[in-house]
Amino acid sequence: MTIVFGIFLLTLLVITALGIVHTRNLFVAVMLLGIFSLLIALNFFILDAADVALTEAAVGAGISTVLFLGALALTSERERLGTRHRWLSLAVVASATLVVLYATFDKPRFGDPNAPVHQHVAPWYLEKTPEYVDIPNVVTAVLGSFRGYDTLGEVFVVFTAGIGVLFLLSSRRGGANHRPPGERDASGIGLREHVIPRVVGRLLVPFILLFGLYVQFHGEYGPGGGFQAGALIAAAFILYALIEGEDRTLAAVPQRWLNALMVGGALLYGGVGLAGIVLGSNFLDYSVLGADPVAGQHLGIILIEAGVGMTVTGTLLSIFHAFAARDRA
Amino acid sequence: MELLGLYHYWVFVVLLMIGFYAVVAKVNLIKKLIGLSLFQSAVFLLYITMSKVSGGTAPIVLPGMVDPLYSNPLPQVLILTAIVVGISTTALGLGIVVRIKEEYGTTEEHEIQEIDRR
Amino acid sequence: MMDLILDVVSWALLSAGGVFVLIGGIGALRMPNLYTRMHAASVTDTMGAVLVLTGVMLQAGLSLATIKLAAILLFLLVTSPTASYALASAALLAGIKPDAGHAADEATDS
Amino acid sequence: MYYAVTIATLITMALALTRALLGPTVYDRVLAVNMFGTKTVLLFSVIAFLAGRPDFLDLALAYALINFIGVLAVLEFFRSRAARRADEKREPERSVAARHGGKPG
Repeated sequence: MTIVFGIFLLTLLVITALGIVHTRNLFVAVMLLGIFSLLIALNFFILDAADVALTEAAVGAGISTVLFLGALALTSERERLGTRHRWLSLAVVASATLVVLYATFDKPRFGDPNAPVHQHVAPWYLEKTPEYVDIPNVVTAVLGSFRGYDTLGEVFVVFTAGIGVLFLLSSRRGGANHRPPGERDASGIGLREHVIPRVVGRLLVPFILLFGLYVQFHGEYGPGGGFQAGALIAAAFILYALIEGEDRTLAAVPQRWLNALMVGGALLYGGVGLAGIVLGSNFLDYSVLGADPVAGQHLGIILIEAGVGMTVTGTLLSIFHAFAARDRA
Repeated sequence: MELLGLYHYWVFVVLLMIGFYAVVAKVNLIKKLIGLSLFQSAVFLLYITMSKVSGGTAPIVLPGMVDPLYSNPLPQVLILTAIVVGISTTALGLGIVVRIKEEYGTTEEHEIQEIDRR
Repeated sequence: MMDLILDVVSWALLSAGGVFVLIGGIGALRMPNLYTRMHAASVTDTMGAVLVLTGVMLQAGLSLATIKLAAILLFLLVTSPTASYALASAALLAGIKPDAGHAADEATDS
Repeated sequence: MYYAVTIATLITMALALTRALLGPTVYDRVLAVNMFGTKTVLLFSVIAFLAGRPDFLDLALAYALINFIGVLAVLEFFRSRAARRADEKREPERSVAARHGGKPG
C-alpha cells in the first residue's frame, strides 16, 4: 500500500516539475521548487531513506528557498525571453528520453532484493557495523567511518563552494562589514515591524538550535548527523536574520566566527584523520583513538560529525550573508 | 505489475529530462540553475530507488526487531552528502549569476552573448 | 476494554482529522478569491492537524513518540496561524482587496 | 485508519498543488506551499506509524520547525522589493548609478 502512495507522490512530483519549467515567473518557479522538495523528501522517506529525507527537509524547506529568493532579489523575477530553439531542444530531449527509457527495461525491478547493488559491499556494511563500529545507525557508520574519505572530500567541496561564493559576492562593493553605518536604508531591518511573526520567530529560534544539536549528537542512534544538523543550525540563524535583520545577526555571530567555523570544521576532520596516522594506523582509521577499537570508532565519528556540522553551518550561513549583504550594498 | 516495478525509473527519466530541457532550452540563467537542480534531484531519486528492498526498513537498527531486513545504506550515504553539496554548488551558481547581472545588466543568455560580441 | 475505548476514540479523531484536512483542500481549491481560500486553508489546517496528531498520540501511548508528537502539535499550532497572518498582511499591503471577488485577477503574479 | 488519513492527506496535497499551479496571484501560490508544508508534517507523522518506525518522527518535527522560514523569507522578499521599488521611484538617478556599480567601496 505504501508503494501506491509512493507512486501517487511520484506523479505529483512530475506534475510539479512540469509546472516549474513551464512558468515564466521565476518567483513562482521557486515556490514550486519548495513543493518539489517536500514531495521528494516524502518519497525518500517512503523509500526507507530517513537520513536522506531529513537532509532534504533541513536544506530544502528553508535554506534553498531563501537562497533562490535572495538571488531573485538581486536579478529579476521574470524570464523575459522564454525558450530558444524550442523544437531542436525538444527533439534532443525526446530522443535522449527514449534512449534512457529503453535502458530502464534492463534495470532490476523495484525493490528486488537480488539486484546487483545489494550484492556488493552493502551486506558487508550491514553485517559488520555492529561488530566494528557498534552504533545503531548504519548510514552514519558508513558515512563517518567506512567511507570517511568520501565524506572528507564532500566536506571540502562544501567548503570550497563557500569560499567561491564569498569571493564572488564580497568583492568591490563591500560586504556588510565595510558599509558605512550612515548609509543604511530600510531594507536591512528584516521583519522588525511585523510584531507577530517576530515574536513567534524569536520563540522558535532556540528550539531549532536545540533540535539541530539533538540531530547532531543523536545521529548515531537515529536519523541525523553533521550535514543535517549544520543545515538546521544555519536555518535557525537565517530565521533570526529574517525577523531581526542582518546587522543584529552579524552582531551575534560575526563573519569572522563563521569563517573560523568553516575552516575549523574542515581542519578538525582532517586533523582526526592525521591523528590516526600519528597514533600508528591509517589516515581516518579511528580504531586507534580510544582504549579499544570500538571506543575509538565512537570518538572518531563524534569528532568528524562535529567537524562536518561546523563546516556546513559556517558555509551555509556565510553564503546567506553574502547574498543578503549584496542586496543592500 | 511487472511494468509497475519500473515506474520509479520512468519518473526518474522524466524528471531528468525535464531538468535537461530547462538547462538547454531556457534562456534565463536562473531558470537554467533551477533546471539543474531538478536534474540533480532526479539523480538522487534514482539512487534512493535503487537502495530500497521490498519489505525492508531504514538501515537504523531498532532494538527488539526480529530478523530485520534493511534497505541498502550505501546509496543513502552518497545522496545524503550530495544534497548538501548540491545546495552549496547551486549557491555558487547563483553567485555567478548575480555577478553577471551586475556586470551585464541582464540574466538572459543571448543578450549576454550579444553584449560580448560588441 | 480500556484499549478498545482508546482505539475507538483515536480512530474517530483520525477520521475526523482526515475529513477536516480534505475539506480544507477542497476549500483552498474552490473558493472564489485569495482571502476566502486562505480562510478555508488555515482554519482547517490547524483543526485537522490537532485531530490527526491527537489521534496518533492516543495510538502511540506514553512514550518518546508522544512527546515528539506533542512538540510537533505545539509548533504547528504556533507557526501555522502566524504564517497565515503574515501572508494575509503581505497580500493586503500589496493592495489585494478582501471584498472584491475578482480583484485578485488584476494582480496576477505581479 | 492510518490509511484513510494518509489518503485524505494525499488528495489534499494534490488539491494544494493544483492551487499552486493555477495561481492566480503569487499569494495563492505561497498559501498552497504553506498548506503543503503542514500536510507534509501530518503525512510524515502518520507514515512513521504506518511503517512501524515511530522513531522517525524527527522528520515531522524538522518540518514543523523549519517550514515557517520559507513563508517568512517570502514575506521579507515582498517587503524588500516594495522598499526597493519605492527607492527607485524616489531617486531614479541614484539607483541607476548604483546599479552600474560606479562608485567603489
